[in-house]
Amino acid sequence: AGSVSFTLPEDTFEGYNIDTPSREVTLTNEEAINMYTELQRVRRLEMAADASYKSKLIRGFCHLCIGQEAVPVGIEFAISKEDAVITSYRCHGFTYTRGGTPHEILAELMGRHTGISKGKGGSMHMFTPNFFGGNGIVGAQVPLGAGIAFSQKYLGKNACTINLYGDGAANQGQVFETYNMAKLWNLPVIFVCENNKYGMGTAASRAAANSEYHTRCEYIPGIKANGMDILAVRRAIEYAREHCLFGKGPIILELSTYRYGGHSMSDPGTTYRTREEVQHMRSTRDPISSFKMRLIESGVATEEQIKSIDKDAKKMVDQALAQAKQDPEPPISDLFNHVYAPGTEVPSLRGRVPEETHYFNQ
Amino acid sequence: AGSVSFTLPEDTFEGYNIDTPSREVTLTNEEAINMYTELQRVRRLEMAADASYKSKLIRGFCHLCIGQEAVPVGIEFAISKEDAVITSYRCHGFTYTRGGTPHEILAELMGRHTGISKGKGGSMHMFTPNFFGGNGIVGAQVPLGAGIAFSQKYLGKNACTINLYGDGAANQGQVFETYNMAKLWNLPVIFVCENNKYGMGTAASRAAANSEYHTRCEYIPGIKANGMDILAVRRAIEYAREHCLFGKGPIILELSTYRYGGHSMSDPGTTYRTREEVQHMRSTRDPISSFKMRLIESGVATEEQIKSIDKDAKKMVDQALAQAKQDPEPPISDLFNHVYAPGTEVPSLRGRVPEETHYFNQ
Amino acid sequence: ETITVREALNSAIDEEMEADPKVWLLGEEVAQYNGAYKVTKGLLDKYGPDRIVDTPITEMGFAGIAVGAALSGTKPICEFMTFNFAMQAIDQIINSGGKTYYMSGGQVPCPVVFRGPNGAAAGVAAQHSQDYASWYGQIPGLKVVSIFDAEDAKGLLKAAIRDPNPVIVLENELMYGTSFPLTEAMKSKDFVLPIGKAKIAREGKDITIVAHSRPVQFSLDAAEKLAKEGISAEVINLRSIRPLDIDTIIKSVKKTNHLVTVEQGFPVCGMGSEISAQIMESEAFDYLDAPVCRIAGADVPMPYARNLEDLSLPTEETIYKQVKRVLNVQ
Amino acid sequence: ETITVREALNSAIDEEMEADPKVWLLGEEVAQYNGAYKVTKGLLDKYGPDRIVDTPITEMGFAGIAVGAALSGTKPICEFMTFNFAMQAIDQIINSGGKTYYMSGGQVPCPVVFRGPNGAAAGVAAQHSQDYASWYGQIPGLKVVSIFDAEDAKGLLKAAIRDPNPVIVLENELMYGTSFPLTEAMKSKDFVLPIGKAKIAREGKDITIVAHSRPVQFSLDAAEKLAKEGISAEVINLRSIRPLDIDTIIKSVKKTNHLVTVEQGFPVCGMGSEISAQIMESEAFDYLDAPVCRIAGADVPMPYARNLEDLSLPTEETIYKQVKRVLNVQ
Ligand SMILES: Cc1ncc(C[n+]2csc(CCOP(=O)(O)OP(=O)(O)O)c2C)c(N)n1
Ligand SMILES: Cc1ncc(C[n+]2csc(CCOP(=O)(O)OP(=O)(O)O)c2C)c(N)n1
Ligand SMILES: [Mg+2]
Ligand SMILES: [Mg+2]
Repeated sequence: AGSVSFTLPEDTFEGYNIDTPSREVTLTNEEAINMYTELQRVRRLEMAADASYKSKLIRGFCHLCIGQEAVPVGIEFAISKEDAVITSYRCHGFTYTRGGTPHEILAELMGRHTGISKGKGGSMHMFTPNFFGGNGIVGAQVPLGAGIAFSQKYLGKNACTINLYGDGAANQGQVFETYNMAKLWNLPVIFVCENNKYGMGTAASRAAANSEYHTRCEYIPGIKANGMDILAVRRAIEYAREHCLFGKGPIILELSTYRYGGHSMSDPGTTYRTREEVQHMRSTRDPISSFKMRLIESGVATEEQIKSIDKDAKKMVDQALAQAKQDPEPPISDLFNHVYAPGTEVPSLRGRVPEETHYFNQ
Repeated sequence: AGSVSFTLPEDTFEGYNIDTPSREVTLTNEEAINMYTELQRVRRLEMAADASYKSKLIRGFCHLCIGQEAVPVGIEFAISKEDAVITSYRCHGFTYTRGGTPHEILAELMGRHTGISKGKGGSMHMFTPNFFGGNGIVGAQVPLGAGIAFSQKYLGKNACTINLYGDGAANQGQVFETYNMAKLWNLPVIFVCENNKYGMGTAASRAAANSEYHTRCEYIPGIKANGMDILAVRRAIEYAREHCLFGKGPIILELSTYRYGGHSMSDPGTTYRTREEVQHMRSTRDPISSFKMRLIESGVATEEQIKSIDKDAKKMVDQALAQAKQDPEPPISDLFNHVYAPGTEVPSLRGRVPEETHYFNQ
Repeated sequence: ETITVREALNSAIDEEMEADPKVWLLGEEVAQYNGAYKVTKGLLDKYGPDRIVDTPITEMGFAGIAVGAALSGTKPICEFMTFNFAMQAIDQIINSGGKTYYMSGGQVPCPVVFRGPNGAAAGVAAQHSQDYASWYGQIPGLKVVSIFDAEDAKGLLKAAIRDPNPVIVLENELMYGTSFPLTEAMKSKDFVLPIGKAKIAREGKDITIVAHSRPVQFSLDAAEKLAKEGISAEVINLRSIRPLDIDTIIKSVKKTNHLVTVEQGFPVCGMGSEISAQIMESEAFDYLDAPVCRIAGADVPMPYARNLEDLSLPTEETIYKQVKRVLNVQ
Repeated sequence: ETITVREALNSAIDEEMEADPKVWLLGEEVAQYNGAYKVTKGLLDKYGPDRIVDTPITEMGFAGIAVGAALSGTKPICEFMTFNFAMQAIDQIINSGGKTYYMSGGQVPCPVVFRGPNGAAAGVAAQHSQDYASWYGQIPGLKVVSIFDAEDAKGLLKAAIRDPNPVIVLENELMYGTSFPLTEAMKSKDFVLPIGKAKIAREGKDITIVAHSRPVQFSLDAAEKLAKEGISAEVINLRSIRPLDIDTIIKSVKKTNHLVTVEQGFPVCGMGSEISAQIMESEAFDYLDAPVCRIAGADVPMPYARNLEDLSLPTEETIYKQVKRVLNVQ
């Protein structure tokens, strides 16, 4: 198990009221391969979701992270299982990196009982231990994330919370309210603005008077990092995590990234940006191909090995998909479950009509 | 009608991403006398409110601005009647400077039909043309103020909006949302943080990670001014108003001021700050006595003239008070009026019981 | 000739903007993107960015800006991408928008319109499926309408824009693409429907079904099916949530002696509850041959899985069955 | 021996904080100032600033923080200075607090308590007087209680803190200073009242009066007065808004054959509407000798002037008169 070192490009980080992390990165070959594998799996997962949506196996809103894979994967390689993560509806990648299996995720997307939320949450609402969703209301996860950090601090855990939100969400007032309390209370929270340049059809600069998201809080230091480079993401998070765990309070990261697809499945994603722009990002900045090149160039892996990883990833996801398709829907009895914790239910919950009322034995 | 010049002290202004206003102030003797007169009237008005509350003629919440008089009066001498003002529940002073009479204000406080809101709003909800209240929910007036500025711009008016909020309110998320839209849309709005050092019982620094309120938005310039000095307030607003009217967009002012009394009538105002602190502000920073000294020292007015102004102010308010006390309550028929605009009412509004239902003829 | 609900909403806005230069529109994706659901298509091109204003995703802020603008001489139409997101702004809608006119003793009117899709779409789970009709309907100072078809869309939205009070216009995403007849009346630039009047969408004599929004369609479908079995159901499209046109319901119940209410919202303190209570208080009570039957969304957060979602929302079948139960027929 | 509602609330919090180190409290002025209404008096001294946390005036943010903390292993009590201000935070309360457990398929519980004064105080006008019982009561995933006396205060708040679900505790500012008997039972550290059970506050046989919060007192006073005229009114203190203890009401109505509901909130889609509708759907319906009578706040934003305010809120007199009207006696 050898190791490999990279020097990240000079423009990888920008600091705001704080030094930038070191650009020298060393990782074991095994780590490097794992990182690549995870990137590939996330992409395959999202491609499977895309295809399943198009064949009407998935319904409603469905937000993919194709192009943004370096963010969930890079983060996971920088934190411990004790750390917490919370994000918006664009959550499949994080659900996977935080321990959800492709099968559980795809089954959820298809509304199956084996889904990670038992089919009750769908695309936008997935959870694992120390992953707090999957939240559908823009901005709402940000105070929640600070609350999780509050618990961590309160319980004396040596852990922090990665609190993700989009460039669009970054304008929400509750984000600023949270900055303030996080600073006043010195919470171990890493605010991460995943800047994919658009909030739905609105370019970041049309929605934000200051679209340098790492500089949006004058009393919290910030770092901008290249979110298309998994090593940059990992390094930035490691650096921010240390800041938090040393009791230095909150820090803001901006990860510049890009979504290749539309905002959700109903958005072609081509009316507010040019095809050239998308093509350019894909061909020059892709987090997977660029990391692949690094691995090959540094001799960590051969083209062959990479191909086999890719194939395995595809196979893993295909199997998960096949299984999910066969899984059953939730039982009808689940309609009234999970409204209240077992044993503390209300005596009854009404259905659409009185006869459909469900009674809990108490 | 002579005129008089003052050089304001060096520490009067602080700038953030903008030059500070000139500290040379010239005003006509008449203006100077008028300013003093208005200061004195606002104080007398608030003292009358205080006394009336204590004798149970006023009920509910009642927030006085004693100590902060230079803010409403200084602002009014810097703007035109076409400009708009909006503030929080601490609104008696502004209601007066914006054209409400002491009688209308005191009558409102006593819930009389002759009150400025016909007795329906009370202490927190008073309005005059181009004065938009009198708003009870902390922070809520700030987006409203930007909306007023939007109308001004939309209608092509040569006017701006003075958008006031407290140091406590300054932490509200909607304030930051409003900063952003005001800047994106280049609205003619002057954000004015009336920093009286406390939000209820909470010292500014305990509620705000950055309590330099003029520096809280990185993309909007700010000026801090001595809010206990009416000339500083006036000059700062004049300067900010020009900024707005020249189409340069929003600007933030912080006016450092101090309330002598409690937050509202039920707060003694002495548990979270020392009596010495209050006494010190009263004796060294009082906006009225300091301006009085200026007038006397510069020869604009004699001690005698000042005394007579004071006496007149007291008399004016006393008469208003006497009249308000005699005024009738609103007619019972007013209960259901002003829910909807006349002629567009709903057919009926229910009272507490069906028999009390009010029917509108349509 | 037909027109979709979407087109009807679009033309309502277009006509009112043309007629009154004080009317402008703001919201997320309303301008360059032509609306998340394309309701505002073409309006940016026609009216320019001063009147069709894209906002950041800051509901509390821009709803407050809309209210402030309405207090000061312009007439904003504030689009919420859905009313679920308006919960972030509800303090501004109610405390600033709904109460200022009263608190000012009638001096400061607030002619603002808040509009957008309300209630459940399909497969969007709990946070994106709430029906707010009864919440807004509770608030004095607001008027509230709920749109079913293209006629409602055109007539009620135009009425809302002209109304000097704050009006909430509840639309339904799943109806946007549905076509309805375009009548001659609807073509007039002065086609407005009175806020506060329900519409008898189908006459009948055996039972009254009251619904609003998409369930009106289910009710009409159920009525059609019932007709085949000789049951004549009268279907009332509420149209107005506040004021509630209880008179039309009373009149109908006096004729049919039976009442079923249908809504997609949660059952507790819903529109059905209010209608039931008002009927009990009214003279119609003595005409009832069976208790009022409320059909509503199930009392659970909206589940994602289709089979559970299906059980959470009333359908034609639910209505059909309840009518037969109420009438006590097989 | 007596205890005020304020003291009962205080001791409920104190005891639960002592018993469970995961319980903490946040809100505006709760710590150094000892609470805007002094409910949290002494708790900072006893538990220190890590567990009694003063917040800035940022309701949406700190309610979200409370929910996030509850999702992740601690048990916050979130005080709103009044529930009027919670409207800024209602998206967090409902969409994050009330729905996550369901959306996660039962994996992520949210043991948070939101509490504070609800409804009208005295002379504070429209923006500070709203009653939110029916709004919160509508939402599946939440439990909601409304406190009348010291027993309720102690027993329901303790139950709320122990409950693994999000619970809304509606208090009443004007009742904080009122003294009630301190019973032996109440002195136990394990004195909890079951959420979901109403209390028969006074037994009677001629008519049932259902109320919650301060109107329970008016109802008791009215019952007292009625008793002098030979009318025996049963007074039910609802205590729980969600779940609603309809069984207790049904049972009472079957005995008394008459029902009056009393609340301070707006009438439309209020608790009275829901109770009336449920009674109509229940077997109690056949026992009713008169329609259910709803007494509620007037359908207007709360006016400031005392004479108008007086007409906006039910009193002992209102109840007294309605009872006689319903019973058809002079
Ligand atoms: C409060 C709220 N308003 C609007 C929406 C609708 N909406 C969902 S995602 C989105 C865009 C968010 O953009 P961004 O924060 O940049 O995240 P991204 O989708 O790019 O990951 C909008 C407007 C919502 N879910 N919640
Ligand atoms: C949203 C909201 N939360 C809480 C309150 C209660 N409250 C009224 S005034 C106030 C303090 C505000 O302080 P600041 O903004 O500094 O203004 P000041 O009273 O000092 O003028 C609070 C907490 C409210 N009215 N609205
Ligand atoms: Mg984005
Ligand atoms: Mg202050």
